[in-house]
Amino acid sequence: MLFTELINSLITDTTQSLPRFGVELCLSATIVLFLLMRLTGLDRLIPACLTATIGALVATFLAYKQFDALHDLNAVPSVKIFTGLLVHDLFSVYFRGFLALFLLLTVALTSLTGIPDEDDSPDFYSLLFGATIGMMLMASANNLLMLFIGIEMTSVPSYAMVGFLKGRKPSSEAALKYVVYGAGAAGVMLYGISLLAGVLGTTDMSMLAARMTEAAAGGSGGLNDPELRTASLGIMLIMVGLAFKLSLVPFHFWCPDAFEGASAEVAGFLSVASKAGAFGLLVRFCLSLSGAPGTESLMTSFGVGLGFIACITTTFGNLAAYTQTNLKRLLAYSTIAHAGYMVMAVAAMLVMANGPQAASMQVDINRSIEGLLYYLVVYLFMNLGAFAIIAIARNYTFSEELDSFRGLISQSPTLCIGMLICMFSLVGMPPFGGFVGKLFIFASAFRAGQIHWFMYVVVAFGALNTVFSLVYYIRVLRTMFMEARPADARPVPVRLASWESAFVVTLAVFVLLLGILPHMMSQTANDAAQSLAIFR
Amino acid sequence: MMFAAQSIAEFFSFLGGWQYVVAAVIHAVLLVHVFALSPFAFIWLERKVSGRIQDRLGPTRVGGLFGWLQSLADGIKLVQKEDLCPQAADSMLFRSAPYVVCVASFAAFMVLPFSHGWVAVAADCGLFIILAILSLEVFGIIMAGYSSGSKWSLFGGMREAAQMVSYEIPLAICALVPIVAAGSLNLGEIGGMQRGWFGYWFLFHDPFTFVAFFVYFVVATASCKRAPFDLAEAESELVGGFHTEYSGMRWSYFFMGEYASMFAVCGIASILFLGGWNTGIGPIDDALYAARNAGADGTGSPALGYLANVLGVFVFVSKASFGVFVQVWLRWTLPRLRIDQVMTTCLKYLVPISCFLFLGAILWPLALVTTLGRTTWTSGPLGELVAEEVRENQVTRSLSAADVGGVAVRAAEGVVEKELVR
Amino acid sequence: MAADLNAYLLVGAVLFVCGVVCMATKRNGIGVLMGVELVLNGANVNFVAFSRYTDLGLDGQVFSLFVIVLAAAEAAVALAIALNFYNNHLTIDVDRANKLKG
Amino acid sequence: MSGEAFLFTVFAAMTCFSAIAVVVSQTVVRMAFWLVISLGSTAALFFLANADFVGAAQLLIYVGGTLVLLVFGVMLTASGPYMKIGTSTGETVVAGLIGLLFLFVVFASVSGVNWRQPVTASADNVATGAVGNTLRPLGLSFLGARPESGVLPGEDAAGTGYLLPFEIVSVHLLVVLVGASYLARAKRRAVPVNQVV
Repeated sequence: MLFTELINSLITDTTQSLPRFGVELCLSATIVLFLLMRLTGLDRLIPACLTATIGALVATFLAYKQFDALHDLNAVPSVKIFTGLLVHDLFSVYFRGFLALFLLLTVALTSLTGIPDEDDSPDFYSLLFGATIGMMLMASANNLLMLFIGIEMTSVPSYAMVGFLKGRKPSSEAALKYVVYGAGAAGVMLYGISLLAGVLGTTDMSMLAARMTEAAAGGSGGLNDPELRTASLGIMLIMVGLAFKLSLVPFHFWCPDAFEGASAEVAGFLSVASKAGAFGLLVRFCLSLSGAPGTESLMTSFGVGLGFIACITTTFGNLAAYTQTNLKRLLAYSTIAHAGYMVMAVAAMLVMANGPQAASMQVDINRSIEGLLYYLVVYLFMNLGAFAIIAIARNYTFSEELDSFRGLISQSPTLCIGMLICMFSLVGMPPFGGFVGKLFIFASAFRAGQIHWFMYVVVAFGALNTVFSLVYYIRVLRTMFMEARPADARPVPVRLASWESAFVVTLAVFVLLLGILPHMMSQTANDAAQSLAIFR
Repeated sequence: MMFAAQSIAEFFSFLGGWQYVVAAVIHAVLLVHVFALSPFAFIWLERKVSGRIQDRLGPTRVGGLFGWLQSLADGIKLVQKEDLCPQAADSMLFRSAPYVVCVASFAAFMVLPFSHGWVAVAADCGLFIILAILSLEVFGIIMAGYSSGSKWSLFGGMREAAQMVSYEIPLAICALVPIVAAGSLNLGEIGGMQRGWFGYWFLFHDPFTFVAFFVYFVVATASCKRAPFDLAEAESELVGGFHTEYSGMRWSYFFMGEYASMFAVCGIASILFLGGWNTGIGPIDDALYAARNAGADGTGSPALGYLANVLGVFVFVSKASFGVFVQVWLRWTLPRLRIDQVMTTCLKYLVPISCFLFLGAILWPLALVTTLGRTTWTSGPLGELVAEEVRENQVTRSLSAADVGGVAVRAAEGVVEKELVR
Repeated sequence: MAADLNAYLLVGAVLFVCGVVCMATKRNGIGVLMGVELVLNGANVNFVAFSRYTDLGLDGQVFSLFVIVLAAAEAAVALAIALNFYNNHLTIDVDRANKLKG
Repeated sequence: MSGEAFLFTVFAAMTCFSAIAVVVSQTVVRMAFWLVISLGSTAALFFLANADFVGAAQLLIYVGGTLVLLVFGVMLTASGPYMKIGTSTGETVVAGLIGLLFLFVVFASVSGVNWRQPVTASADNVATGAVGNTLRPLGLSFLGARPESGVLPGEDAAGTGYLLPFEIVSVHLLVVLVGASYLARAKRRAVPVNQVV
């Protein structure tokens, strides 16, 4: 190929890719804007939270436009951009929109509670935006390099955000633990990537399945085959890294510490967004490996293993949450449990996609991804709601212990009702969004039970855990509603007509809506899941 | 395989498999001599120059009127001294630190060409490697400072590390300014491009390289921890800095390392900006070039080509030595800066200036293309090279884009390094 | 081939294992970070070796370059956090980080 | 034994030996010293594997940058001279045994693999034909162009260009710089004197 041709094709590719990368570009531009504004002294006139809000709004709008464009019937549903490094399909746009919306909500929350004070807010928002770009890359990665870069771009700013309250001992301790474990997990994961890429001779994720087949050819197809054995070693090490990001047992230990040490806003961001990005990546990674002839039994056992880990994680998270007295810590364990529920969907997907009738079960595979995507959206609203209420109350009581919430109903009923809705949704009570999400996931896991019996066990564990979890969520609600407010407790006067209440009410309304009218979101989630099938 | 000593190895090709070993031994012997002797010469130079600047005579006794043998006498004295290791020191690190410094400075000569093809390793990213190796020196100094178990040493080591690491950034960026013009990181190629009248030297290639040379020289002085940037060993405040506790030969290793890296950075400067081994007089250079080529391809006498290269070495060493002389001159003329002033100079002035120069150097060919229709304002070897590329590939300077890759990686690293100082 | 792929991979595996052991046993926060550097380096050795001996080609070298840059960024943040921890606790012993429990 | 194999053995032994020394050392500065040796000889291995640019980058960024940063960290957090935070012997032995086991597993599976010979010429002699000269192809791939690709079956003719990661990493470095400098600098507001340590 002539050099000029090469350059021309490069220019074409880049100009076609850039508009599809608009959301990330917008976020990057906002980061640069923070720096420039500080350089020119403009940040004294325009507060950073305003810039951040505008940046996040524009990003959300751009994501919405992409969404619209892809829903157009004539549009190409799924293209690779940047010479195959990323995939632009409804799935990645779904995550982009999700993350941009979440970013907007987090910025709104932080400007309400004022946790990064005026001086530090440009730094804080730079970190927040940078981490969000990383998550978006994770959800649209089509190359092992982008997978690693996405993980790093998400984690490294997160470490700094956890330690953002740098004068406080718990915060610095949490950050140290998080960074030490996180860096270790990233290193282990990278070693796994090197093994996998070396055995399969490619870093392109859409070629992994084909290369797996080639590697399996001529062997027994199991772990006796050295190629497959090395590849599965690599996959397992990569899974360790992802499991760390998802805080699955036994890689969960950082999560409660990091959440307790970080401010509630940061904890809320980490619990939802970084999990969402990691789930996007997990789905893409698992799908890129499944369906390769000759490796079905291997991948099915990976799916079953994932299901097993999901059971352990959910049970552990729920049991450990019982004894917690710190609300953030309690919610951290609840986050662990919820990650377990969501992994059940991925396990079901993996089992079904590698089953004997994978082709005829395409609808069910899509349903399982749909369940995951739906649950993520619900989880956004309910978990952010819970963390937001903690953050708002903390600004009055200076404490995040459960005791400081005693009898809160007498002083700020809005917060309490909001907490009630979020908690019931977290349990999975019928009229709320959490119920629908769990239903989707359990249904698809049940369907996967036809392929492998273990998935029935997974469903049973999921159902049992839902009952378990009721107890500690109810305990929080009982403290807030039933007990009397101690006389010496600091008052929490949050009126109904205040920005704080408006924020909480908005989130609660969405949780309710998602429970009552599931088809609004589930159709979109299903479309996103369908678009995944194209590059397989 | 990169450990191929091109010219000497080929010369000994009749030895069969052992040619590389012989070549390596010859290189090692040559290099050791150069390194052992050049500090002696430079130390003598330093004493004489400082004497003249302070209106003294400098050494006059040992070895005749000019004190030729003063350095040798000093060397014998140092060898005789007792090799001390303080009780509070971490002895393993304390003892090995001077070697780290020495090895780092001397290993840089592995890729520094002294004349056309006279280089131990003709690496394609030679400049990058040489900068990388020079950056290792700082580690020995930190080790020396920390392991001495003395607060003066620790202070000196810390200052030194902060200074060297931050001055590496403008050093690398300035070194990249002529690289943008040359489109190659291969030091041998870069030297060859500047053949002909001295107007073809990269110093005069465009205004940005002209300024970059002076910035480079200042930064190089600082990164060799020479006055006025010698905070690490500021005698008035830190006794002797990181080498307070050292004596005898180990102490002198630090100085051999320092003089070697002074010579190395000046050598880089002369290759990048001052035409390397080219004399700067058109007809002579062309004649030498022809002689070298004829010697190499067998059409002419190999001895003549060899002589041409010897002359090249002479020119190169003179240019580099002049650079060293200027550094000595500066040391005895300018007052020492304060540590915060040193850092401010680097981060607030030199880094932005060098970034600006770099940007300008990238835009310069573009500006020339739009106004003059060609990418260099002179012809000469570089101009011909570019024109040839354009004819063959229909590409305008696109190949130098490859080097922009290296630039940006380096720049990215620079960003990280800046944190050290904050 | 003079030094074949398996020899490189063995070096990579040794670096990796040393790094993991270092991370597991060191109680000094910065010591743990050094273990991480070893692990990353083990992966890098693998990438470069694969880039020479297998179809991975140039991709392996590109990968290792990015790893080097990302590791530098990670180390910068990790050290800033370690310094912050030290300023608050006056120690860098990871086992003293025991305020957060439950 | 050829020269290359000899050099490989020397540097590989140095790398492994100093990596083990990192684990065994008790003081942090010695660990850092051994780490420098280990990473430096790894750079030499990179040169031997015809990856000159990666080797030089390793020296410059890793050894000359990251490790210096680590040593700075060691110095700034040392509460006394040659601070030792020892590990218990039992812990080290157990970890070492598990490590050995893992090493065995990795190596047993890796050494059994029948590595496919590359279909294309490996990275050494793409584009320019010179050995160890991956500078141009690397630079071009960072721009997004891959002149040497498209030879393997099923591979995109355009090849995977790395323009996007190259640019996005700079955003990442910017963010990280902001974060690290925030954490490392003193709070801008006045702090009561007795709380300053």
